[in-house]
Amino acid sequence: MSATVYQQAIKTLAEAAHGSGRLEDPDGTSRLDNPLCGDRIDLAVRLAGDAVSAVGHETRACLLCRAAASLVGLTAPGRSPGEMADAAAALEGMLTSAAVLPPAWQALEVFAPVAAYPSRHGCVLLPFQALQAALATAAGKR
Amino acid sequence: MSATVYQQAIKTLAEAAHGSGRLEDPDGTSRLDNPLCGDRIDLAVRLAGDAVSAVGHETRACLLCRAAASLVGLTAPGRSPGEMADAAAALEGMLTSAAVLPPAWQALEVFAPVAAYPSRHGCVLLPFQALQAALATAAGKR
Amino acid sequence: MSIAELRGQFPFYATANPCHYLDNAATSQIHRQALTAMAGQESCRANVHRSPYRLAEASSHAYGEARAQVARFVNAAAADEVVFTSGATAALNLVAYSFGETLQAGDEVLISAAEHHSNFVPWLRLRQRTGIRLRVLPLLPDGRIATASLAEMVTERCRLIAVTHCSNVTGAVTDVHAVVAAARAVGAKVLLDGAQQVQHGPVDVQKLGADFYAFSSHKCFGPTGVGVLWTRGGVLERLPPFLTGGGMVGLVSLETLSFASPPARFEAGTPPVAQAVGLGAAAAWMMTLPWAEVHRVESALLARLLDGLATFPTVRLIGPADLEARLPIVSFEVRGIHPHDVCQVLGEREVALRGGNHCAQPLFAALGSAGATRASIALYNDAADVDALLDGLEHALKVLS
Amino acid sequence: MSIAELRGQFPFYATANPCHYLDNAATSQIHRQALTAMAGQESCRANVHRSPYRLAEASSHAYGEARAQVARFVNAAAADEVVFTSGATAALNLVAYSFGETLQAGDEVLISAAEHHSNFVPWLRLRQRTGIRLRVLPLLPDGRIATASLAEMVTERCRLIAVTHCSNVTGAVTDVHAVVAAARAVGAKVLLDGAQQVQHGPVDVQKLGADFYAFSSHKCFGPTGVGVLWTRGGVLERLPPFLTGGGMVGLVSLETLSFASPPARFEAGTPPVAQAVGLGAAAAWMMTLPWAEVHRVESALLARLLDGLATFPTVRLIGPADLEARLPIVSFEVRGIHPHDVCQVLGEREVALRGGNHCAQPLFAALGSAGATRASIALYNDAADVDALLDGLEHALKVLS
Ligand SMILES: Cc1ncc(COP(=O)(O)O)c(C=O)c1O
Ligand SMILES: Cc1ncc(COP(=O)(O)O)c(C=O)c1O
Repeated sequence: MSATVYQQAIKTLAEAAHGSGRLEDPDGTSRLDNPLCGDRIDLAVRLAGDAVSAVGHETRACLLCRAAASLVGLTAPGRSPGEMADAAAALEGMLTSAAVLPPAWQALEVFAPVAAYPSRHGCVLLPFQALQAALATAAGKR
Repeated sequence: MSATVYQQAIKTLAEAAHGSGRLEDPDGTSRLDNPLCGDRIDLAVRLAGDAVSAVGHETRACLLCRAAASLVGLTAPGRSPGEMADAAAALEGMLTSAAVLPPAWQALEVFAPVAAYPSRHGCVLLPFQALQAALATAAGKR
Repeated sequence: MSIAELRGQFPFYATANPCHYLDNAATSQIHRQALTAMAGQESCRANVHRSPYRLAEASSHAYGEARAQVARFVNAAAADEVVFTSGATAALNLVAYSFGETLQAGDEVLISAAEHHSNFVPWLRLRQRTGIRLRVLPLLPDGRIATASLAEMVTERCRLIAVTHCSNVTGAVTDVHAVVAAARAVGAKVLLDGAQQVQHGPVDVQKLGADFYAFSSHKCFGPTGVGVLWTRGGVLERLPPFLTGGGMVGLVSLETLSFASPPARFEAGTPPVAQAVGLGAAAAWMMTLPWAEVHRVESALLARLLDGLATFPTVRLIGPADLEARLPIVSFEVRGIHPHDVCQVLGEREVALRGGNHCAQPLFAALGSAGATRASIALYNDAADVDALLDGLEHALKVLS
Repeated sequence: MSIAELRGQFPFYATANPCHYLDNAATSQIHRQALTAMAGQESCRANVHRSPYRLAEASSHAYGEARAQVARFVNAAAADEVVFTSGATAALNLVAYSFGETLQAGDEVLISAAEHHSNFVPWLRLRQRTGIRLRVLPLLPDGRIATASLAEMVTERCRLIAVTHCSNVTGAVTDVHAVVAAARAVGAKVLLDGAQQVQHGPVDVQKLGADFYAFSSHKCFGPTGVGVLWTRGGVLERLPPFLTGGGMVGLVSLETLSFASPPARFEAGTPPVAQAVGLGAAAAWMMTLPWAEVHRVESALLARLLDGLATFPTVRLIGPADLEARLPIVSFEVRGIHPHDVCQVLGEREVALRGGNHCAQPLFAALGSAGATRASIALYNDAADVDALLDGLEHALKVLS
């Protein structure tokens, strides 16, 4: 098996918890559960023009999931829904088929060791999926 | 495996079909099916005092079952329900646990090779069970 | 393809005393790779409910790989269309309970008189529970399902046509095209019981056009204890679960209950992991075979058997006498002689046959037969097996009459 | 009894790289004899639906012998009280569907908050179908079922008390005597979920006094794909079938339907023959063990683990802290650290644990926990396994905080 999953960068991300907290007046929201672990993420998003302007999430989950949620909180503001969809796809590609990350998403590299543990892929993907789901409800409202 | 099952004695018994046919004014009746093979026996019994006075059976079944029904038709008249219960027990003992037959029931010896084929035990036992069942309905009426 | 080569891959033929095994419709012998894969998975195992240690990841992976192998075997559009069950019977019950729960009194389910009890009794029971109307397609004299009757038997209330792909008694292969067309015309779904089909070659569920396809591992060279329900993508999503328990839920409390997505929703509890892995290996092996050649060999044996039986004046075939749209499953009556007696005498000569009504009482009732002797051929059988049967039958006629 | 000797009997410990396997409550490793018996049965097989050729007689015999071995293992009064299912989940569903069919709206089923989803969700579903009232026995703070509440929760309408024999989370063993007494007082039946009990020694169903007893083979050193429902003699005779199909019927037609006697009535289709034979071998092997000695060894490991965990100030045990009436299944929380992260770090050190809610959401809700890490001990574990866990936990605390 590959390098250890819990690198300092992941712990730092999780601790920083970028974007954590409740967001007022969201344009879109989502709640995703992972019943196997009892994990849950509530995520809200606000848009300005064609880009995400703010993200707020409440994440009760493992370190990996919290780190991923933090990365979403850090990177989503200022980016378009399409760019964030690319991020989710790049992450999934890296985890499941060792795909090379695009230059714009090198930040996802910290999760590379998780590829060796398919049972944890869901933990890392959950916040990205929650963002997609929230963006979808926002799009639905327009 | 032991000697062949289809000895001449069995074929002779089956062909003789002792006791086959419908019995008028029966004291007890039974119908037993073996759904696995589609076999069926209808058996009727009349009693005189404490003994069987007549047996009638209609048997749609394999050679082994017909031979056993014939043996029931041959041996039951004149014998008590208790004696016929002994016969059934002796037969089952011989088939399943190689028990030695009592002197009174040496006639069951023809079925000895069937012991090697548990899937056929039911064929041989069915007529004896049908007799027991018919005797039980007769006892119930008294 | 040489039969001897194939035989060498079956542990059965390496045993001291293999018989002329012609009871393949009851169960096939297991392929070496299926046995090895199953034993390997069992030797060193973890549960598949996703834990992050090496052994658990390996078990989950192997189980997922088995699903992918089976999906390829039936040409499913996606691996998640494959649900592992404990057998064909369990797969058929799954549909009867789960899809059945979406039906109402007066809705119609159409089956045929050729069905195995496993695709007959679940619908009788559903009728008892919910008041559906159960209609039964009749048979032609040679045992084929009379698909010409579809026109009159498929009504607007028809919700499902559930028929066998191939009969376990007559070997007749159903005209699936006609069945699917009739179902589509009224928006009904189609379930095919493939228990007797897949051992004679991979199927293409997309081409067949059915919605459900069920089969058992132990009849297609895999282990006992596992079976498959394939379902067209999107259909399972709208169905309630059948068995419930660990691994198939979302949230559980006395007040709330939600379910996982398919296939998990339909795989309650610890699945037959090692058996699925064994079946996956069997399916993968089957994918490597030259099937045109296998069919040629099987058909030649079938012809040899039918020709041989035709020389016995007291033998009556139950099923198609030609070689068209049929598989090498051959049932026959011998006038005046009970099937169990035939099987017994043949069994004493090491020819393995099966006698009785073969879990198909309605078929025997429809064809006016009290039971039959059945020989069923698989890809490892050879002419010696067929000849032993024919010789043995001649002997049986002498012994028994 | 030496552990090294026992280990030698498990193929797992002969593999290149066995880990510290402490996920036995999810699945145990398979015993050599179970694997050999299963493989032997598969290598040379026939179906068990009674045909008179050598191979079929042998399969039927082996399957019957497996039933007898399991019957002896639970001390059943007769072999026919044992029904083979595809697992504990299937066994529990069998009762919920079949016995459930005899219940009416307003009848009560009493379960507990300690149940595994497999003995919780089937009853939720039965409630949806039939309107039974489902009542739930509360838990004591240490996770034991509060049997003192039986008095108030068992009413005249109670038809069944269905509880786990041992919790898969806390290891707490239920006071069966109290449960059975409460049920008998109102004429209710008792179902015990023995999935976590039987791997720690044969049970005596007659002494326990329950009516139904369910367990899985793969948790007690047997193959995957098979389980057991034992039922007190006479009870099954009065119950309708659950799965239907081949082998369990009497007469079948569109108008008539009758069923075979138990156990056949509850074993529709081809059973998991080879898996049952493997389980039979596992059960027979277990019968030869010196269980007092095994318990002593398991309890010593349990004590070592509990003592070790007690030295971590941030660790909170979910379950009884004493050694009384509990088995060596140990769940714990680590303050501020998620169970999956604990399991991940330990997994990287080859210690196999499981984290999450362990298919027991109601238990975690009742105990106010979001999830736990679980270590579960079997008879082949040793002090090195426990120590690897404790060392690894220390390491995990460093890595993760
Ligand atoms: C046509 C058909 N359907 C269903 C079944 C049931 O399969 P299983 O007994 O493996 O569940 C059989 C097996 O005999 C069959 O031949
Ligand atoms: C207490 C308990 N009951 C039932 C089950 C279900 O067993 P299976 O998954 O083998 O069907 C389990 C397995 O996790 C269990 O621990």
